Amino acid sequence: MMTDTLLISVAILVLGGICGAFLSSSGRQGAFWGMAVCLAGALLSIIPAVNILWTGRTISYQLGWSIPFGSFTIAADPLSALFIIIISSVCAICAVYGVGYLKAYEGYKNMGVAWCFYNLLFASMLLVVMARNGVLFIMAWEGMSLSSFFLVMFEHEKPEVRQAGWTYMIAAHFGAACLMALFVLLAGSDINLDFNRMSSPSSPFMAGVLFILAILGFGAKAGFMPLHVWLPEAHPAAPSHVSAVMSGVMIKTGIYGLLRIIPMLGPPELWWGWTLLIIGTTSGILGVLFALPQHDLKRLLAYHSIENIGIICLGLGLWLIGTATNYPLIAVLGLTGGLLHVCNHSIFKSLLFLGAGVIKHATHTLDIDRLGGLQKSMPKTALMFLIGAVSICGIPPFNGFVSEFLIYLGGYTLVSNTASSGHAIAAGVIALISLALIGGLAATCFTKVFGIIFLGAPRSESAAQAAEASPGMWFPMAILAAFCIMIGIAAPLCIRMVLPAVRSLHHFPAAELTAKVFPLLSPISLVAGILFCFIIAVTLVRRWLISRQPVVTGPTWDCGYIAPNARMQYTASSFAQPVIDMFRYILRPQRHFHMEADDFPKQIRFSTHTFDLFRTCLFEPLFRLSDTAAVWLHRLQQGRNQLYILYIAITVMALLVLTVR
Amino acid sequence: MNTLLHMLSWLFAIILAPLLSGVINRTKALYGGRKGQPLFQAYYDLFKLLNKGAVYSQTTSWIFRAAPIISLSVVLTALLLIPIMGYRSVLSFRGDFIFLAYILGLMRFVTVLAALDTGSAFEGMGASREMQFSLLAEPIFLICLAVLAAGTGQLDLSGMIQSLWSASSPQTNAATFLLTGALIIVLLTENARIPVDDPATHLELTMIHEVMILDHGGIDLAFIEYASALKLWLFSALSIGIALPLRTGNPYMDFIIGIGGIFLTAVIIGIIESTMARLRLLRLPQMMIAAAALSLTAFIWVT
Amino acid sequence: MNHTLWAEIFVLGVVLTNFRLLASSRLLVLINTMQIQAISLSAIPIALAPSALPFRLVLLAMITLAVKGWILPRLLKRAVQKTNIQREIEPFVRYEFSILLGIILLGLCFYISHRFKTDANLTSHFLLPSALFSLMTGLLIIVSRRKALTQVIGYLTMENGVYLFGAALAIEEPLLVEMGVLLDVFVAVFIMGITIYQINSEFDHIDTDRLSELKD
Amino acid sequence: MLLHIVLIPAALGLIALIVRKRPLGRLLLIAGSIAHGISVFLLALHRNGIPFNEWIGLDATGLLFLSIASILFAAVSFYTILYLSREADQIIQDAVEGFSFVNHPESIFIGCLLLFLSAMSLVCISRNFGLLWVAVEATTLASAPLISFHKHHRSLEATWKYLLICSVGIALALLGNFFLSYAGSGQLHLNVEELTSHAKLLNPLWLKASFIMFLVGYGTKMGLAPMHNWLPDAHSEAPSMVSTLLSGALLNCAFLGILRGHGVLVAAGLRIFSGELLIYFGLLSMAIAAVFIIHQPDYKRMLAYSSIEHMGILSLGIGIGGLAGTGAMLHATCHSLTKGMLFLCSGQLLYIFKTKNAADVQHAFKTLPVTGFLWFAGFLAITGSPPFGLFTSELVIFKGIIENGRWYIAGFYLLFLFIIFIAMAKIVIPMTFGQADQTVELKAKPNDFKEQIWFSGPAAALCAGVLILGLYIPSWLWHLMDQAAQCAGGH
Repeated sequence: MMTDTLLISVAILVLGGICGAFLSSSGRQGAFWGMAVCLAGALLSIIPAVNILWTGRTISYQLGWSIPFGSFTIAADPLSALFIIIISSVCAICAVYGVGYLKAYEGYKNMGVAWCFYNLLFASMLLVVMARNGVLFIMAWEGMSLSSFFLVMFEHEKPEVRQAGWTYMIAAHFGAACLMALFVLLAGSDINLDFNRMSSPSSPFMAGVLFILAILGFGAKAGFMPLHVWLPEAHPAAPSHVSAVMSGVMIKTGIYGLLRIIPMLGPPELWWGWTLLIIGTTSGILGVLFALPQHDLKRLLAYHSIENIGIICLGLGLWLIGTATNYPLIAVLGLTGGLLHVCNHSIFKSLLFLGAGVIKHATHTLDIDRLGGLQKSMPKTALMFLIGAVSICGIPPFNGFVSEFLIYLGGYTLVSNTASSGHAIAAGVIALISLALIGGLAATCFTKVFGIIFLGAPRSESAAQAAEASPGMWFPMAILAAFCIMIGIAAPLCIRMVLPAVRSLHHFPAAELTAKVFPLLSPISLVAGILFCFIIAVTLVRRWLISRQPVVTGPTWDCGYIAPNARMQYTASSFAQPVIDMFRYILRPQRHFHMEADDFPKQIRFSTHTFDLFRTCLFEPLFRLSDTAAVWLHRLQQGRNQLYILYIAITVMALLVLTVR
Repeated sequence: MNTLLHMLSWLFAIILAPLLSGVINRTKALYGGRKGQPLFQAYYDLFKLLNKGAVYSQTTSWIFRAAPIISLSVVLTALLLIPIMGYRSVLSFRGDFIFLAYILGLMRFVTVLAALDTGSAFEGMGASREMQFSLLAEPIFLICLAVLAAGTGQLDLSGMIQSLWSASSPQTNAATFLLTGALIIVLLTENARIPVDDPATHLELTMIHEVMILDHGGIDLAFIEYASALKLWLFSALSIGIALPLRTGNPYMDFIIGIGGIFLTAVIIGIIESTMARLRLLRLPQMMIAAAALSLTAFIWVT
Repeated sequence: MNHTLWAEIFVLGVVLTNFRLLASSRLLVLINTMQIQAISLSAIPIALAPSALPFRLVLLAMITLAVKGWILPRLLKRAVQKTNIQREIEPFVRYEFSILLGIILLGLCFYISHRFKTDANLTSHFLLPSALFSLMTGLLIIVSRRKALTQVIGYLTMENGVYLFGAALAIEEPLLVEMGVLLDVFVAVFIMGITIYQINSEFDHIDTDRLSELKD
Repeated sequence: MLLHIVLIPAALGLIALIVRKRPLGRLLLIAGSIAHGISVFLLALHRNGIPFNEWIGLDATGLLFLSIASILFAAVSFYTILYLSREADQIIQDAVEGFSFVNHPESIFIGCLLLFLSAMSLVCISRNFGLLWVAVEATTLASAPLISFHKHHRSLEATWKYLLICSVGIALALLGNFFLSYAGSGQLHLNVEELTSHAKLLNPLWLKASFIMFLVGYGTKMGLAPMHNWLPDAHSEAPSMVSTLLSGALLNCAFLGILRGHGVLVAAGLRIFSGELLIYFGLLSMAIAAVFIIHQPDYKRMLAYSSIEHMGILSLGIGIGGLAGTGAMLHATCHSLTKGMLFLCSGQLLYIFKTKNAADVQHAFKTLPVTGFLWFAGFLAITGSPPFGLFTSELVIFKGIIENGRWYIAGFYLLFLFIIFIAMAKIVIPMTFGQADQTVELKAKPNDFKEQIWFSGPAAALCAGVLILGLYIPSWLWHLMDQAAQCAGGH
């Protein structure tokens, strides 16, 4: 019964979406129809997924489909069920939010088409997670890329949005090409690309090649460091509820792909763990480093997605190292930490993107240095954004800390275990240092973001008149924030959801698994509880004391300046300048300074800008080089007939002389 | 009765923490040939502040009022995890030092937000410097604990410190000396003592920690002062637990020696403050890197 | 024995006419040389055939003579008058140099055909190289001349080269295919002629060198 | 019975040449395409009933290419009727340089179209190499006047190049015929069955020489790499429906010539020789196409170069053989349909935007919703994105290459496909998306939009065909393609 509901939900989404596109191009019905279809699909897929997770069963469904090598086989085991839950819940919440958000575009944008692609994206993500055949997987994968491409190109009047769409299209296609190669090589001589019929590769060299292909293919979608170039451009271009879905959930399908393929490659080697670890470190640290100097809020959040993918990769790296050096506890800790971070990240990242959407909706700008003092005009959104910001930095009472804690523990057990070899300990230390650095940098970045946007005095006119978001927009954010707190506090309960997925991936005796991992998290919720009690106690003491004293409000103490105005506040770039200066060799910040002055300086313009290192030093020169080479070669086609016939004559002569022996 | 005994270390911290700053100021005064302020001056200040009203700036929001509360309660919870020498802490579980590091992160996060809330240039400057140096201090602190974990094989703070000097291998002992150097630098950074930040300066442009609490007054200032005193107690308890090689079998004896050790660290901080001047801001990252190098060599030494 | 002697003379005739084509610049001269080549070409199958001349072979020779010897040159002459272009002004490769190139090509043809180690059939000893040679001259003319008409003549020489090779096997080749080949060549030249008229009326020159606007 | 498909269109074509009245000419065209379609359908139904004689016979490859040609011709004839009624004998303003010109008389155009169809059908059913040569030469001659339908200097130049280069190429193919008969030392008729049965006796040296001639000769006609130079000019200057037929059907027929030669060589055991040549020419064509599509200002030339690329993929597939051969057959079908759709859309874009320069075309989604959508769908299909048939065929070919064990070829294959995807995306995306408010003052008359939907009818049908092939390939079709690959020497 379960599989039919899953199938029905995918069918509803696809059909509903498509006919939505044709039915209603006008604003109101298009939006509501789209949301209704999305909610129905989400509901129908969450119920069976929860059931699968609870019972730990795997259900599969086979349908004849006469495509060479293809067969419509889908199955949902606990791992897919976990991802289905994440995808459905985030998509449903963002759909509710999207109705309010897209109201501003009703005039000149076709709502029906936008919602159609939104539902197609949702359906193809579900299909990717359930597909058990190579061809079906790639079809769903490209379907996902295409529908999200059209969503990214929502405001395609702006040239930079078109550029972002082009870059995104290339990265998606590169990923699909690597996946095609991966599945064909994995299938070997077998005529059918079904996952269950794929045997693990013969030689370790072949397994290594397949592993690299998997990293490239899934990494292009997940945003591993060198292949991440599209992410900071595509996400800001998309409407906020779409970038929330893309950032929160779509890049996780890359992680899901890795988790699905790696067990099929046979026993992992140590260098696999190392590769994932190094990718995790570079993506993590460089991701958050490049996030610091950004001026656009959504670009900053996109870079943070790369950082969190880096953290997940650290977890997976520890999982592979654990299995390679057959130390099951580290493997389980790494894997559980990684999977839990997948869930946590999709919650708080979509919360932050929805927050960014509200800010854009209210102030029509996302440039951090133009905002300020939004706390007073948008208290509810500010609170939600604060919860998201605190949990993304992995600070204890919230959900970010729980998964990072598990990965930390994995690292520390690896380090403190006397039996592990020098290799493993070095890996453990690298994981720990990078996690610590990422934590510190993320805290710096998000204090800057929250402090500059929501606190202090408003820096521009539009920031001053910002209005609170409509309930339709901040209520979904409230749900996500509640999730953040709930997972943070009741960590052991939420672990029960992730453990069946871990067990399906890593055949670890169930009893021992819960026995080992469960007690690790219960003290955390205990201490968090104690923290809350202390906070309540201290607030009571304070209220009691302050009730008897006079409370006066006055201007901020500014060492006696006469008229401090909003522009004298610290801006985002000045707040992050010391840290950027420390890492200037990586970030290469560029400063533009212009002063008009005759006797006294009349007007000064100063701005800093950092380009993406990989984009400017790796991809742009590569593309420029190939362009100039191609244009130079165009001279071959000069237009003169005689030359063309000369080519033919030379080919004939050469072939006759060379090949006929 | 047993839990009451366990709460002892926590109660002692609550009561004696402000005394530490008295001891530090007294040592600095003796060094300077001055009589110095009374030992219990901190207590008088706290008492005075608790009875004063509060002045809030218009630009601030509820965060400005919540920050002192949260930072005080954070430190109170953190103290539950700190063992004093051999005497086990109230609470100990695998990975409690990670929780400790990150809960201090929460305190820093909230204080910085309160600083930015006031909307003044000085507080913003303090906040950005605070984040810059804590960015480096945190990893060093975690590496030091990695060294302890590798050396003792334990994963909870009390277990580590208890079994540190008792029957551990010689390399860990040698590594511990390197560790104490790194930890002292972390202590000085986290608690904004002299080489990193001068608590007694009046020039807002040079302060780091003090400028963040510039706009707090009355009860909030009391809470913050008390929280920083507790934090100083926390770090000195940790560093003395690691540095002092004495381990008598009896936990109570260890407890008394620990308290003495904490006051000894206060004296040492006083000596450092009187003998050194503030380092230039650009020099600080180099000092941090030196501390990182110390802890990494300790790590390599242990494994 | 005298068959092969006659055949050799005619093949030699074809090779010489090729050189003549390479050397001359005047279009009318080129067309006359084409006629001579066509005559010698159609005579070869008769010379090569065994004593009993099958009727089919004679008919084939007569039709080839008619098409290549008379109709095509007349078409080309009409085209020359219509476009009143007499001479090929300074082609890419000057005439003396083209002859030198022709000789090198001849040497190359002998080298290739030697490599082919054909069976004892004597005729192919000198037939294959001359066929290849006229093919290459045709290509050389097309590549090195400017005027469209000269290029058509180059194409015809190539066609003759291929035909010459076919002549050695003319006996076995079914008549229908030969007719098809001749018909196609005729129609090809016919349409090329029409296109040249149009180019001439459009551009009032038929310099293919200036016909190079379409390029990348 | 088999000759009907050649004689009927030829006869109608000749009548169309003579008849002057316009509606009658168009009627003939429609009748010709319907008759051809029905006869091909009947042939396909009871294919094994038809005897193979010395001259003509219908094998799987022939049937496949014949059906593609007839489908494309049906779409093109429908489009031509609308096209001719729209441009009936007015003075048309040239898109690129703005001078005005008049088209050739309609009757010649329709007559040549039908003759072109009959020549292609003859190619598909001919079993004799000589007859095959005559048919291919006939296709060239029939298509030359079609290219110069617009009487202006650029199309004349394109026709001249097309005629000269193809005739030179085909002359070499004739030489190949003679080499082939010489290989059988004169006794064997150039019939495919006879040659394949006696293949072992043929002299291998001459056989190799003949294959080289076939490869270069028919390769010129097919647009393989070093001999491709005429293709971009001819396809970009010809009216869009003619370039549809050229790209979709004619290149396949030329490919048939090489396949017949390859079949004989495989029977003679020289499989490695001809396979290697086909592979390297295929890769070279993909490389050249990739280089020339980067920074290609003209979108019609871009489509022409993409045809070169896909011909390269076909020859690579057949060269590898086995599974890749079947993939190549599927690829030929899907490519013809997609390329037909793209050229018809480009014709529509040219008419409305009055420019060939891709940079000037903006926001096709808004100005031409249906054509813009089809244009983008065509771009996705031609670059091998999944929902469309070309992805499945490229996957099958890729699997064939991997099974053949040639890793570096698979590497290059994917690399070129990827480069072409990037280059095409850089051209197509700004065309379809773009500035909505910048009012593109449409030079076309306003009432054109009513008609415009009809113009994209054939393109939409072809697009639906490729989409269906992408999602569902009926088993009999897959079996037909397998047989086609087999008798083309694929195995």
